[in-house]
Amino acid sequence: MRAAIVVFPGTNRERDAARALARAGATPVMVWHKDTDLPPADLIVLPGGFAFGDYLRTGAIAAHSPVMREVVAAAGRGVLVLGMCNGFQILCEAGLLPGVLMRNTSLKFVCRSVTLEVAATDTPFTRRYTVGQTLDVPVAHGEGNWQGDDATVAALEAGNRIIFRYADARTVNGSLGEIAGSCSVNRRVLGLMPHPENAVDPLTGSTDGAALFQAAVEAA
Amino acid sequence: MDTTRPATARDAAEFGLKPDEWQRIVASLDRVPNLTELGIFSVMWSEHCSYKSSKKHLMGLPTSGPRVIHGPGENAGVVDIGNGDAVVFKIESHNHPSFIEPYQGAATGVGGIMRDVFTMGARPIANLNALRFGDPSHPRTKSLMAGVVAGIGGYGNSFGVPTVGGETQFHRAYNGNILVNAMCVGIARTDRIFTAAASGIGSTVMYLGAKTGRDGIHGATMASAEFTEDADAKRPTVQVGDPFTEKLLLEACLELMATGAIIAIQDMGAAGLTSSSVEMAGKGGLGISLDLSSVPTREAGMTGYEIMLSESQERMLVILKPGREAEAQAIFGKWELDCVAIGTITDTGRIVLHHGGVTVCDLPLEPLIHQAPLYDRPWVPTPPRAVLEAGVQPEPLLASLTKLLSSPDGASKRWIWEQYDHLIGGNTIRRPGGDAAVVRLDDGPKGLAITTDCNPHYCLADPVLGGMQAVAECYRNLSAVGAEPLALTDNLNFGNPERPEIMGQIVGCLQGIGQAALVLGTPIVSGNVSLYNETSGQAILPTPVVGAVGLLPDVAVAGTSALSAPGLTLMLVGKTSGWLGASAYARTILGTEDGAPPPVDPQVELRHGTFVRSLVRDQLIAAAHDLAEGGLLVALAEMCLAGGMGASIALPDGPAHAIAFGEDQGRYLIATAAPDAVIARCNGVPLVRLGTSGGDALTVTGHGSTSVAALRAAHDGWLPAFMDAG
Amino acid sequence: MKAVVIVRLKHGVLDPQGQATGNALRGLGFQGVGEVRQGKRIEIELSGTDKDAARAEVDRMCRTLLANPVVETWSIEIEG
Amino acid sequence: MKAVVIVRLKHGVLDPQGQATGNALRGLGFQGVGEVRQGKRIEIELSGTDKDAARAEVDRMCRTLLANPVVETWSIEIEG
Ligand SMILES: Nc1ncnc2c1ncn2[C@@H]1O[C@H](COP(=O)(O)OP(=O)(O)O)[C@@H](O)[C@H]1O
Ligand SMILES: [Mg+2]
Repeated sequence: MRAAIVVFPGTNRERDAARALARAGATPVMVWHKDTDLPPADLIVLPGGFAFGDYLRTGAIAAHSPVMREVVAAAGRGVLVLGMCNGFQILCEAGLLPGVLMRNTSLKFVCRSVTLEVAATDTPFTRRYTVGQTLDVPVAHGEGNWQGDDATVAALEAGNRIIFRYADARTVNGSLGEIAGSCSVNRRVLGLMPHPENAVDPLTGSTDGAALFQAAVEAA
Repeated sequence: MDTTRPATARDAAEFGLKPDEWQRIVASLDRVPNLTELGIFSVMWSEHCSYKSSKKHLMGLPTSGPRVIHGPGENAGVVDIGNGDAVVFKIESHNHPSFIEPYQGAATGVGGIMRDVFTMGARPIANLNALRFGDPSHPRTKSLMAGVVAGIGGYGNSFGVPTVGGETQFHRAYNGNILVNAMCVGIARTDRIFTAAASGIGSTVMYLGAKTGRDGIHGATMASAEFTEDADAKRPTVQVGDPFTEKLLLEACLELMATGAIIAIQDMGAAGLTSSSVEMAGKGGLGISLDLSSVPTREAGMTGYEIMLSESQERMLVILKPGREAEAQAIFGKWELDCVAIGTITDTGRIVLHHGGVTVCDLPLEPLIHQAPLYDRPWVPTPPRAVLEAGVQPEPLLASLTKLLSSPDGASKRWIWEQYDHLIGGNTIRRPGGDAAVVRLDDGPKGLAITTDCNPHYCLADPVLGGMQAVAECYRNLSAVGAEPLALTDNLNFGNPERPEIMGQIVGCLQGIGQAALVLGTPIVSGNVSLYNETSGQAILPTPVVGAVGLLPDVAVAGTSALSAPGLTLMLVGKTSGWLGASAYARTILGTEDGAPPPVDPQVELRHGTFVRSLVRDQLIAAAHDLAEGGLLVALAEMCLAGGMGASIALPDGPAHAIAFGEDQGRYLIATAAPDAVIARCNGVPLVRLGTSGGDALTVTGHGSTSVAALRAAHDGWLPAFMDAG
Repeated sequence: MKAVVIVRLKHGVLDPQGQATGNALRGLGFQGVGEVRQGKRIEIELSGTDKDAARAEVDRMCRTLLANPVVETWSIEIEG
Repeated sequence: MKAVVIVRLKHGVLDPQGQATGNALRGLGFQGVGEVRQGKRIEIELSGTDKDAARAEVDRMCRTLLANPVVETWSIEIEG
């Protein structure tokens, strides 16, 4: 299974993503944002970081970079796309997923383990989980506060497209409905704020994120 | 303003040079320098670049050892960790800029120290920060802390290096002068370490990175009336950092280093292009000629003086092998950074600067580098203090425990480190909140343990002992996670060295650091001196922060302070006499900062540390924690909190409050499922059985019990409540 | 020529930053501080001299990059 | 009453945000884009009716919280 990891200037969790994918049996290749010809891939990953400095608005400049046209086209063909943290922000700015990610209500960057509830398992990424299962996965972001208007939320709910919700006692970032991740209508584009790629190794804490990569590898 | 006009004694005074220093410059040149040249002298002869007050005493530090590849004098220290890998690290202060503009001051401090590390060819893998703020009730403390923490996080998080540890303390002595010390640790290959010494007459000097603006052009000139013709054009004293550019600079530099095209490289830190060019040519025993008109600038009309003294961030100077310029330009072009030839290496022994066809500076390097005045400043030793008697216990033991855990210094710093991305890289094996942080090397199983420590109260009471204790506490933190202590870096934060009692603190602390480092086999391989930390005659507490790095052969057996299983035997390693002088208990409960601090015996530290390390490595213990501020009971509570597990103990004999909270040195608390095996190994190391783990409360025989949940509320609650309160 | 773009959050969109600023001002003892909202002001140097053309062009910039139409509105002024 | 505060970076202070935005605009093919600088616009609802008093008060807010005089300048408009 070939996974293409798109690297923008400012991307900084590409190696974490590559390691998680390799552990799950994929062969990750890094793709520099200027290479507008995406190599053939079964899975495209937009990793964490602060593409283009996250200046102006998080994800905004990256979302309008040439490689993203390729990503949008590939998504249209049904290629699996996974955006984690900054990747999720870019997917929202690029219009592949609905809503926006705003400053955390605390106005502070937050890095800690959170309890993540799996809200839907009928995606290629979450098939190995059960609905309602809780995962121990870290977050690390300053702008993970998901917001959308009533119609957007209604559409997500009607389509069972909210995939992860925070299930912590204290709110992580103020997201509407504690939304932590959502998917596209065809369920093949997934974006989430937490970092499952940092939860694949028993020595660093949790391994609850590993099943997400395994499922994606199987599905691709 | 004409920066090529001859300078005067008055200019020299405005640039912060003493009258005798001005005389010395004129004598060494045999002429009067022009204003640009004077500016270059003033920064090269500044305390920051020349170490003129501290050098004499720094010479006494042990700096070499079998593993040391580069000691002090390079951008960062380099230590061999086997298999062709080297650890590269250094700590540096950004105290004053952080007080003026906490976010940018702290952020650029982090940016600067990371550049020091990657300039040597290393990829940064961990950051730490040692912070000191004023009294919590001081009106500026809250906003300074919020800004500093946001700035450290803002830069490190974006750049993509985990910030894994540090320390944070409060005291009124820092009200007008906070301390922000940042440490960076990187990994390089031993056969690909880069230094600053130029070679190759005729080689090209390239300028890399961000453009030069009028940032931070040195303080003394700010006040100069000549610079304020236009109010709106007032030079910004504070540099603004751009982690995005720095991340690109890192990747571009590492890529260029891999090509073998580089002869020497030096970042532009404090004193910017001046110190980088002078040092590169000077270290190589050569000369340098630069055309300042080629330097990429952010604003039009910058003078040579401004270009040389600008402290704009994210810039590097590099000397390339002949004919490799195009290669460098291609790499930097890909990363969208400037890469411009600005001069050549010469054999003249001089620094010659041209600007717009005019020679604006022509100085011999020798006096700039080697003739800075070295001061043997008068100093007086700190008078010894009397031992503080334990007296009667003023309140129940567990009430004091709760107070200590929720005191500003004792409270959890979670509010801080949760704003730092401490997980990026996927190699953080021990997160902040325990003893040393542990970070795995990419391919494992090796890892590094890293910590910073200093107890300024001890340093104030007894500088020699305080210096020793800072090293000893680092040693304990590393040993508690099973790491072999390798080497140290230090950040010497003091007041005005022209005052003999302050100079006495500097001399004493350095003596203590040196003595302990020698016995413990941990040479000092890099460091930074920050003097004149005073406002209106009020000096900070002497704060020689020590940063330490240790090696773990296999991170899978890294120790932990978390008590997470019931039924373990708790044992105390080391002797307890109940020493309360200068302790957290004395400050918080007895209301006194007085008393002599506990003695430190580096030989004892060595023996006890080696013992605990061997227990961790052989997996004979389930948890270990060193005893520091707050003593035995605070350490036990921290272990309970880290693992979410209770414990029951009986205190050794003696006045209960002194035994529970005294800060006798050389001690650890360990938890083991195999107490007999531990005892069998102790070989004379004092060991006392205290009790067992289990339940959901901490119980001290004869003194009652308190739930771990209540302790957690106290420990975790103070800082967020403090910051959130209007 | 210079364009000044003001980007503001749409009415009804939560503004955590403005809220926090308001709280901080009240915390500092400033009286009578009501709602606070924070927006961006972007100055763009432009070559060319045709103001109407510039305005149309800057409007395109806003639509494609400078603002997120899902949550933000913008206004444009062309100077000099 | 409402105060509108514009906070801008002083001339000469690095504006990485503005720089990145300028590069992105040029990258998207917008012609003639020169320097881009980004500032903040803060709207504050105020009770009271004395405009001069309000202006002085908001100036104090800028000095203490809304701006950092070391690197930023500000201007204030009082509306309605
Ligand atoms: N500014 C900070 N940044 C990151 N971690 C911090 C900071 N301040 C404190 N910590 C973390 O909190 C924990 C306790 O610190 P400290 O009280 O100095 O411990 P110790 O006495 O064991 O050295 C450590 O793990 C430390 O890394
Ligand atoms: Mg410590």
